[in-house]
Amino acid sequence: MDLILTLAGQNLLSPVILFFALGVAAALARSDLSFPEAIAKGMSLYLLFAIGFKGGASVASHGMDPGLVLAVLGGVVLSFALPFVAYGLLRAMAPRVSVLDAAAVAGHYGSISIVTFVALSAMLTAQGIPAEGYMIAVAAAMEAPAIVSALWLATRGGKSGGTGGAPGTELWREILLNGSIVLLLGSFFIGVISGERGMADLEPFIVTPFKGVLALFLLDMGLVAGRELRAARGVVTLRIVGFGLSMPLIGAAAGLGMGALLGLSAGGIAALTTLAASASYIAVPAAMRVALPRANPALYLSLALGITFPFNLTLGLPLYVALASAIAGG
Amino acid sequence: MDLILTLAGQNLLSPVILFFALGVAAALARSDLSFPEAIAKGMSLYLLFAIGFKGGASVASHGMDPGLVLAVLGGVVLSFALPFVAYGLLRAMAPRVSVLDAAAVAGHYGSISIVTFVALSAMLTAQGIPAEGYMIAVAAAMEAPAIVSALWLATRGGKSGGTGGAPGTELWREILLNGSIVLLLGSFFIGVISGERGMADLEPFIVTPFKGVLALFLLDMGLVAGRELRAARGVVTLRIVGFGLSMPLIGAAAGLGMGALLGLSAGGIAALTTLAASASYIAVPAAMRVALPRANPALYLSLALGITFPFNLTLGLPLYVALASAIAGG
Amino acid sequence: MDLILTLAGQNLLSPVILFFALGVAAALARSDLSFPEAIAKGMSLYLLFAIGFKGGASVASHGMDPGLVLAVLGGVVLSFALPFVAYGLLRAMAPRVSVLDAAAVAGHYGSISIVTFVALSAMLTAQGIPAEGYMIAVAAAMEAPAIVSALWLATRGGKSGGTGGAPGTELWREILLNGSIVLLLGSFFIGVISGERGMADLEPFIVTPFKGVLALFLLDMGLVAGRELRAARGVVTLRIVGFGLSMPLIGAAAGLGMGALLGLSAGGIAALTTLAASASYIAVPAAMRVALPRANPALYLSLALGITFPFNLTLGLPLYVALASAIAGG
Amino acid sequence: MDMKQAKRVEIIIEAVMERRVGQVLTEAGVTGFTMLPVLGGSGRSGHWTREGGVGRASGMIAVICLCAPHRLDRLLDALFPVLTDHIGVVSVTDTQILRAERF
Amino acid sequence: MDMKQAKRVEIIIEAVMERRVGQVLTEAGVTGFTMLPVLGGSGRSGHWTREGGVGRASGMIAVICLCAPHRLDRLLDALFPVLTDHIGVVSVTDTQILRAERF
Amino acid sequence: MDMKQAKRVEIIIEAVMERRVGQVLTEAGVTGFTMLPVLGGSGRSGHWTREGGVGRASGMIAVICLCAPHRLDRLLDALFPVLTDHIGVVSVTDTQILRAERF
Ligand SMILES: Nc1ncnc2c1ncn2[C@@H]1O[C@H](COP(=O)(O)O)[C@@H](O)[C@H]1O
Ligand SMILES: Nc1ncnc2c1ncn2[C@@H]1O[C@H](COP(=O)(O)O)[C@@H](O)[C@H]1O
Ligand SMILES: Nc1ncnc2c1ncn2[C@@H]1O[C@H](COP(=O)(O)O)[C@@H](O)[C@H]1O
Ligand code: NA
Ligand code: NA
Ligand code: NA
Repeated sequence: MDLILTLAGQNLLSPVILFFALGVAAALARSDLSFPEAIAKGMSLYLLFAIGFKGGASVASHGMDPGLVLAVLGGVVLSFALPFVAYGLLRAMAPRVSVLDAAAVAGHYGSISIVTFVALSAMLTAQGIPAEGYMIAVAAAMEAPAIVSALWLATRGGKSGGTGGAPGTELWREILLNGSIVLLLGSFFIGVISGERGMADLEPFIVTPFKGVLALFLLDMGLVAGRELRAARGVVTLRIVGFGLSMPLIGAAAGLGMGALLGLSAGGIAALTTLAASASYIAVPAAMRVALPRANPALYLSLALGITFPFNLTLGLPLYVALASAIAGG
Repeated sequence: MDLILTLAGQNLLSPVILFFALGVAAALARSDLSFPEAIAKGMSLYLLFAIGFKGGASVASHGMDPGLVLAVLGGVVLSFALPFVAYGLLRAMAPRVSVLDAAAVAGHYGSISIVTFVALSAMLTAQGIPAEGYMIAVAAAMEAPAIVSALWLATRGGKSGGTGGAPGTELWREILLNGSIVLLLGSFFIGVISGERGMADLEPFIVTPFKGVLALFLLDMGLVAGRELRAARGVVTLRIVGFGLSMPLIGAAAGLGMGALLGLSAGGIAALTTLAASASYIAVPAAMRVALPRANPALYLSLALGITFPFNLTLGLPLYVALASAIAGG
Repeated sequence: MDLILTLAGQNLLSPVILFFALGVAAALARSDLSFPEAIAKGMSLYLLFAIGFKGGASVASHGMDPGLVLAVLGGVVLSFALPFVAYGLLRAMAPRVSVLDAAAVAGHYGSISIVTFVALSAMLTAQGIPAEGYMIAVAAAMEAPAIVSALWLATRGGKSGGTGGAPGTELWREILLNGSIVLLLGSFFIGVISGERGMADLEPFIVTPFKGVLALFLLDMGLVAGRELRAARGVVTLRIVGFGLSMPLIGAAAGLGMGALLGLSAGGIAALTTLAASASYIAVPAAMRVALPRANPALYLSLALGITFPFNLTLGLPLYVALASAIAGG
Repeated sequence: MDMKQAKRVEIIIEAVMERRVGQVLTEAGVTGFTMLPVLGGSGRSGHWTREGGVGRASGMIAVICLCAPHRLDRLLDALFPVLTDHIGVVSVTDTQILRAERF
Repeated sequence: MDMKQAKRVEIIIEAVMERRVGQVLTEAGVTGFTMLPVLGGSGRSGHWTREGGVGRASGMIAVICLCAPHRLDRLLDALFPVLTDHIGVVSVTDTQILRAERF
Repeated sequence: MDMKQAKRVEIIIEAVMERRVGQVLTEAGVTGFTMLPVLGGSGRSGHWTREGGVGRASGMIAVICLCAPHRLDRLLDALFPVLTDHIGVVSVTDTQILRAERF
């Protein structure tokens, strides 16, 4: 309990989170502070590049661990399964949300938010808690399975998702080869291959200034989340907010259990917990716009970006780290 | 006097200034060297982020100083007052400039150029002259008051500035919450809150590479200033150039006096002097386009960007530092 | 021979090359991984800025060498001469390529690829092989002469290149003052002027993170090269591929000979060899679109970007370094 | 195809006016509009480019608004005060729209 | 000047549909099209902006396609299924093109 | 509203020709023009995109020029030599302009 409070206090006063809060506040106050789209995309490419490579280099220096395959499998199972939980919970808490909208939302919660994962990594580094390097591969593996579940949920009653029936192989190619998965996994494998020598080359670019870039990026994410919050009025009821705050906790519980089952380290459990607790707001929304165009984007974007992301970033992460430490230590 | 010459020599041969000169030369020679708008904006966001945070962190480590409030007040007074001086001087030196144009120009000289301030900070750091961290708050506070004076000057004779009468509360909200003020003050307060621990997190991003980014940014500013200079032919007469070179000196004198009055350190006096001497080319031009659309933007942009900014950067800054050192030491 | 294999092995497993390969693979697999144009341009400005300044600073610390003028002259001769060789070779190997297209391609091979040069510099630094700092001036000097030769080749038979006859002085101004030449030479001279003191200012920005930026940039270049390769089907025959792989070797031989003749160091010879072996894909294509619009851009872009650039980056560079070391040592 | 006559209003105006133009269009009852970035241009007040600039003072944007013909007058009336004294051009073109029920 | 009657089809649609719209247009036999970036906009589903965003889920693009009049019906028929359920507007304007042999 | 008949000339052309097109338009006596960025496109010479590229060799831009009808012929005559051999399309649409005294 003490650890939770300490971590939460430190987290809330860390520049990274304060810049996020600044962004939210500026957007709510309708300041014209904004980042060009190209800069925002550039920073996100940098973060994927850096976090992927660091994970790979860490695997290279600790040796290829047989746990990798199991952890990836565990992550895939979570990603497939969590949408069903999310769907049931949302329909129960907010019965007015249509089947289609609930299925689309569910897909987001099964998948993951890589920025939340990056923020966790920064926190673990600051606390000196190591995590398995291959968790980055787990993150990449968890992006897509949830989309399958969401499409199944949306269409099982014969209700077409819009463009008619099952999405073609073209859509699957796009989802599996989407830029962030390719960059994350590609950097990971390059990290594995080039190992310590490669790390020495890239360290001054991807390790030293990392937290600064993250702070600047979270300022931008705060602006986007704040804008989403302002747009959410009218779409998001109190019940829906309730879902957006409770679903991450349920996902976290599942991640915690799975992490313990797999025998991961404290850092690894925290990572899996965070992945399970987080909701996608890049890959899944784009897939949903193509596959389920009739589902309301305002609903899933408000939930994932406006509610769950800020919650995880501020209160969720310290909680997950504390719980993971308790479980791994026990 | 010796100090002035040494500083001026060092300054003119520093990469930061040489890159600015390269930009001006390339633009005058009509090279197609150019920075994408997104990159230019990204660099300026970085500079605001870094300088704001550093100011705040320095306040945190020196303790909250009662001088802050007084210095902010002093800055606000200067920002309100200088436009009247600028207006009178411009009308006296170049009587053909209309009341409206003179009022618009005057607003720019009361407000501040944050890039000039950043360049001064780099110079002070290089010379090992410390300045009060809260000067960043003074800078933010000096952005807007000059706009009030300019609008008063433009409309007092019943001459409407264009969109008719006093600008609405909407305009004021925009001016006070403009992106650069929000980012500067926000980073400042985050620096104050997160203090040394936060500084340790961000230092490799905001301190170590700072001068390099500044050099690259000033290359871009040189390109913009050179373009402005080329466009200035036809708008800017010799008398107007005279105004653009003498007004910063008058502003500097006012800043110097105010700084001495407030009992600031040598670095702090140099900062206030620089703020008073510099002319806005981001916030005020945008406000003028909205509030005084009939005023000629070519005039105020040429003056602020094409004449006063290069003057301050090359000759002004060493002079202001030398004078401030003399006064504070005396 | 051993050195070649060692260097090639190290090179192919370096993160920089692996990221290039990742980019090529992602583009061939039609992933939507992509960099915003502004970010790509921003990174290339950074690389030019950094490599130019480093060259200049190195000249400053070693003293102005009379060899500079000779080396620049040698480079200019190569740039003028190589297009004739390339033209003859291409017409011989692929007779169906028109005079105009062959002339346009030839211009690219006489000129240089600055990114290949940057990759070489990184390799030399890693191997601890110093090179003359003024090679950067040689690189800049080699950009344009090849264009003259290409235009002469295209028009000597009275065949107009499109817009009719010789291009005007306006075109020459554009070519000689194109952004990359201005930035490269400008940074070089600023490096010479500001010397070690300037280097101390900029080092954390232009030296420490350099390799990381290069890796990220080469990922982008891989994406572009892969896209070019996909588009090349239908334009590029086997004979043309043969030209794209043999011409760099011929250029390299010429560069090697010239470097030995000039008495350059091993690093300097490797640099001149690389410049001669590389083909332009920024400055020359743009000039050709203006001066020889009827020449087929798909042909020269596929060759320079899709074939010769990857070849030089992966196999060419280690070969050139090994040969240069052998010659300089012999 | 179900196509209906409509007007395509294209407004090229200073970027600082972005918010105001949006408000005016919304108040004039149009169903939507789209804003495109502008790289540069030339006019009586000379040549300008967006490259390298950091402020909004000298940029422009292009606003496209498709509207039913009967809404045009109200739209132009509302737009006029915003345009007065501001740099910019407005053109109105006859066009046909798909899915006309949306306008 | 050799000018010929043609249609200017302007499609403002979600960025995620970029590839599909391109395929559809190509399959409908048009000789080409051009895609422009979009900064932001407003419609029945509210206001949106591209600034600061990193994903493609909420961005739009504008596609301009000039085509010979006789190709229009096939183009619109092919486009319709892509548009259904997707956010976007389409307008068709009469225009004249230079170098008509290319279309 | 004071509206007047005019022509909307839209030129989609290689980015390397930006300066020349501007010069030609200015020499042809138009009062102004506006340049928009282009993301990508497709034509007889295949598909291209601006993403990731650093050079100007393969990019395009769109130029919009509103002009009084009587200026059109001179404009097109001046434009023609620039277009010859260059990749690009030109369309001319009838339109109405506000504040016609400016054109
Ligand atoms: N005839 C025109 N056609 C298209 N755009 C124009 C025209 N005239 C002016 N513009 C645009 O409006 C801006 C300001 O025009 P002006 O107020 O004439 O300087 C120019 O920079 C162009 O972007
Ligand atoms: N009448 C219109 N004119 C121009 N663009 C529109 C119009 N209506 C909608 N749009 C564009 O289409 C997007 C989605 O519209 P909607 O589906 O109505 O929310 C808007 O954000 C605009 O970019
Ligand atoms: N019919 C068309 N409509 C709109 N844009 C076109 C059209 N044809 C060509 N373009 C544009 O012009 C570029 C070059 O066309 P092309 O010369 O046919 O390869 C294409 O990439 C498109 O951007
Ligand atoms: Na999840
Ligand atoms: Na001032
Ligand atoms: Na070469």
